[in-house]
Amino acid sequence: MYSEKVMDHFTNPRNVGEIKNADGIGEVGNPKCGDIMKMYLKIEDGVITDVKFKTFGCGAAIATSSMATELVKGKTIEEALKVTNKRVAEELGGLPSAKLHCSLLAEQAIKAALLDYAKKNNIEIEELKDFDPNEDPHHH
Amino acid sequence: MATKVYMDYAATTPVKKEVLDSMIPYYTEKYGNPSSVYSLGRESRKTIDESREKIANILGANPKEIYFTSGGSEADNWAIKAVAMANKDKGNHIITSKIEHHAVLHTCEYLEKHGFEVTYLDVDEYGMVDLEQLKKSITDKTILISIMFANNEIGTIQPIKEIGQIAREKGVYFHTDAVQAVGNVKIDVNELNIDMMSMSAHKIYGPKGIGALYIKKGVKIDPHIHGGAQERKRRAGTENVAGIVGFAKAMELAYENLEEHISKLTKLRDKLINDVKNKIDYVRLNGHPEKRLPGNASFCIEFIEGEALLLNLDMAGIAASSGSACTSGSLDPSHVLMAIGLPHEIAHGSLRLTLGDFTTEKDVDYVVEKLVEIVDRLRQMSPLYEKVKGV
Amino acid sequence: MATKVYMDYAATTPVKKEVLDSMIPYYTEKYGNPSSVYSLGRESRKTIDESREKIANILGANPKEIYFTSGGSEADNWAIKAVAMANKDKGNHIITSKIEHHAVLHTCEYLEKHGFEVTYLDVDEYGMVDLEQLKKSITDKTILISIMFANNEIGTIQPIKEIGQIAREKGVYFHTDAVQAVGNVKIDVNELNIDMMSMSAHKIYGPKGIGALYIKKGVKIDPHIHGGAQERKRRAGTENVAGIVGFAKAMELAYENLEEHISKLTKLRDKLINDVKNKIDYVRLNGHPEKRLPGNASFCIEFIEGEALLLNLDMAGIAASSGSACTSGSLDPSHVLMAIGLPHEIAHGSLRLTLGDFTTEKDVDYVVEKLVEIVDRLRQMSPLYEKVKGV
Ligand SMILES: Cc1ncc(COP(=O)(O)O)c(C=O)c1O
Ligand SMILES: Cc1ncc(COP(=O)(O)O)c(C=O)c1O
Ligand code: FES
Ligand code: FES
Repeated sequence: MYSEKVMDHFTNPRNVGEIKNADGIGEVGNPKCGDIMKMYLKIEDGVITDVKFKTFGCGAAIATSSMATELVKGKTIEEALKVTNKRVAEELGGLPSAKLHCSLLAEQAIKAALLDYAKKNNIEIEELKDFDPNEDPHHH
Repeated sequence: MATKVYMDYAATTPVKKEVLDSMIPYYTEKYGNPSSVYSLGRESRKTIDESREKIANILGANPKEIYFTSGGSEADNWAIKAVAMANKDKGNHIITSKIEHHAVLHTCEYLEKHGFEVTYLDVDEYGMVDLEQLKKSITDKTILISIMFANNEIGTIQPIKEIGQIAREKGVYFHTDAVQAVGNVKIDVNELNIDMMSMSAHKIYGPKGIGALYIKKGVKIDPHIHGGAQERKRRAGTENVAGIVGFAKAMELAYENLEEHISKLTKLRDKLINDVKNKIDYVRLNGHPEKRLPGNASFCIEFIEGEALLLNLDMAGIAASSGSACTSGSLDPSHVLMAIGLPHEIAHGSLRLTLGDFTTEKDVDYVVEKLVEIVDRLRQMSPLYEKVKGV
Repeated sequence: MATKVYMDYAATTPVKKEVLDSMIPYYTEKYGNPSSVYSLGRESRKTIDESREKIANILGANPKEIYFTSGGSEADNWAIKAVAMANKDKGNHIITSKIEHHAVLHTCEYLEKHGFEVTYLDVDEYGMVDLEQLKKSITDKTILISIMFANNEIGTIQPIKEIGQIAREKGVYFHTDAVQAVGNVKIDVNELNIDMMSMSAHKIYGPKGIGALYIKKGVKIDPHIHGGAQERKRRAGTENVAGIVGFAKAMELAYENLEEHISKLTKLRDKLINDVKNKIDYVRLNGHPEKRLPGNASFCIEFIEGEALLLNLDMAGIAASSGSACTSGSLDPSHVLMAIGLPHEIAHGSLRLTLGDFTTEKDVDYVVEKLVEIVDRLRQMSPLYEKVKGV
């Protein structure tokens, strides 16, 4: 069902946990649909220096969270915003079609964390102008 | 990883050696078509008759009331659709419950699209139907009540005799999906007031692809498959002779040692339930505490998600299920767990462990050990658990 | 008497050793439910996918177009009833032929009781449908044409490609019952313009109780069995994994050696036909002289009655049939023989000898020898023969 890469990230998820005094925290998802993802970011000079996550979700949700954290770590905010769910799924060697929506959660969590960072620091991030972290990604 | 401990007997069972041995000759030397007049054919016919008789005897039925099908789903579809079609001049109302197998539910939904009305009875927190609600739901137009004998997810056993009694008093047919009950409960169709009953061999150490529908003499029902004269002209198609033989053998084995089977499974199951409850917090048992299938242990393990749990168990060589196997592909939480009133996020963390004749105490210990580890790890990464624990 | 010579391969076949060997593991160690997510289940799913692919490749179909059923009768019922139900807004007219298997005919009769109109096409003396009559029968209301690929009694092979062409031109679905053709004829569903096709494993050295319906992508058809998500939600029920594996293996074996199989059977069959014709008078061959199944030899032997003939053959250890196996219990002369214009008394003396992969020349010689004796004996006591011979 899942690719080897997905199973690898599911079995040994990278960057699990939380960051005390994180610069940005994003929580997305909806317990009603079964999944919640929480993303913690440490940001210095516009660069994501550390990232951690926690996920209540299926195998795909865990694997995509793990992969997403790897993809944004060490990247600038602009670069991190380009990490789409499609990109995450591709990096994992694909997901079963019924599980594609799970990867959206990771993208949303990163955006939510960045939005939180922007709010705390009074910056405007153009790409996140219309972003609503409370929207349920399953209902897109 | 290769399966080390199989704990999904409710999904399917391995075929017992005696069962397979009984089947083989009907593939090789005794291959005659039962409808043929020569000796090779007559032998097959005789074997089918004997198998039918064995099964009928076990259930207190007449052999003429047992009709072989390709399994439980076909039996459910046949019973419901064909009683509906044959009795539509009498009425168009069917009563069932919210926790039926999809083979019943989706068939009812199909009939709703074709002019029938269906009442889906609620169940209480243990998965029990309410007999008063059932009585009140019966109208002049009610032609059929279909309530499952025992639930495949949570194991709850319904008050079948009482339901049958109510149906009989009101002159309404009563069908029960006994796919999970057969082989785990003593069943006498007459004592229990059953008019129709679905069965499937692969849940009782028989082969997949064979089952039966018991149809009480006199029940007005359309044929299911038109064609040859097989199954008293009600279910055409060259008979799956080997499958029928295997089904009968499996029934025989199941009912020869029923008491022993029940007491062994109950003991192992109770140990499993107790160990899980003692070693893992925020766990609840689904289904009725006593009126449940001997091999069924269904849990909700809070703050973790079912699929992630199953995958981890699989990696530890444990075959288990979350909800019913047929819906594992689906993202929706189980309709059964929703019906017993669990909120979505809790229903998502369901785990069904079902024990069978090859389960050992060591298996139970291994599963509990691994489950504790896995639940701990998954909860460490669960943002929900974090909140509860106030970490 | 024990069967010495089996000459009823059209009724059913023994399961070949390679086929049975391929099935056994799916009863014992590989018993997982294909809908389960753990490795044991995924393995079963993979096996089903591979089997589906094998069968699809042989037929030039897409694997997604192959749906497993419990056999040929179910496939026929599904195709006809479910296309009728799904397309009744478009029309209520179905065209079939007078020589179809009962699984088609009785299904059509059932639909006639529920508001559908059915045209039963005539056939000529060889059992061939008339393409002109077919064309003329198509109306605005026609939704389905169901014509069998090859006849089970007389072996006649229809002009399938041409029928499919006519159906396609008129925008009507074309279903063919290919239960007898599969394994005996090269079939490419696209080349032959087939929209739906019924198959059964037990006619090609596979197990009883498994078959398939090919449904071309885009065909509007209702699901057949409601329930779990098996067979792309169109045919619910835990899959008969061992049966599916055996079916695929049987298909593989059949199509690996198709040419050889055909030439061997044709040679033996022609020898049988010639010997019978040379040694017995008042015998006619039923069916088309060339366009017939390689293993089919169907005769009418005048002045004797079918059942008496079969019983005598059985006592000589010969398994043969009179008309189709499914109707052996019936007293009416075969509808197929009536349709090709034989009078009652002649249709009554029909004998179907069907040859298969285990038939030898010695078998043919033995059957001819015994047949000559038995026919002679029965005719000695026939008042009809007496008159003709003027004895
Ligand atoms: C032409 C034809 N159609 C359908 C069937 C029915 O197939 P099954 O016995 O697998 O239901 C048969 C044989 O019995 C047949 O010969
Ligand atoms: C309660 C119940 N009904 C019906 C079925 C369907 O039976 P089968 O898989 O034989 O079609 C099952 C199992 O899958 C079941 O557990
Ligand atoms: S995250 Fe919702 S099902 Fe995977
Ligand atoms: S005399 Fe027996 S069938 Fe007519």
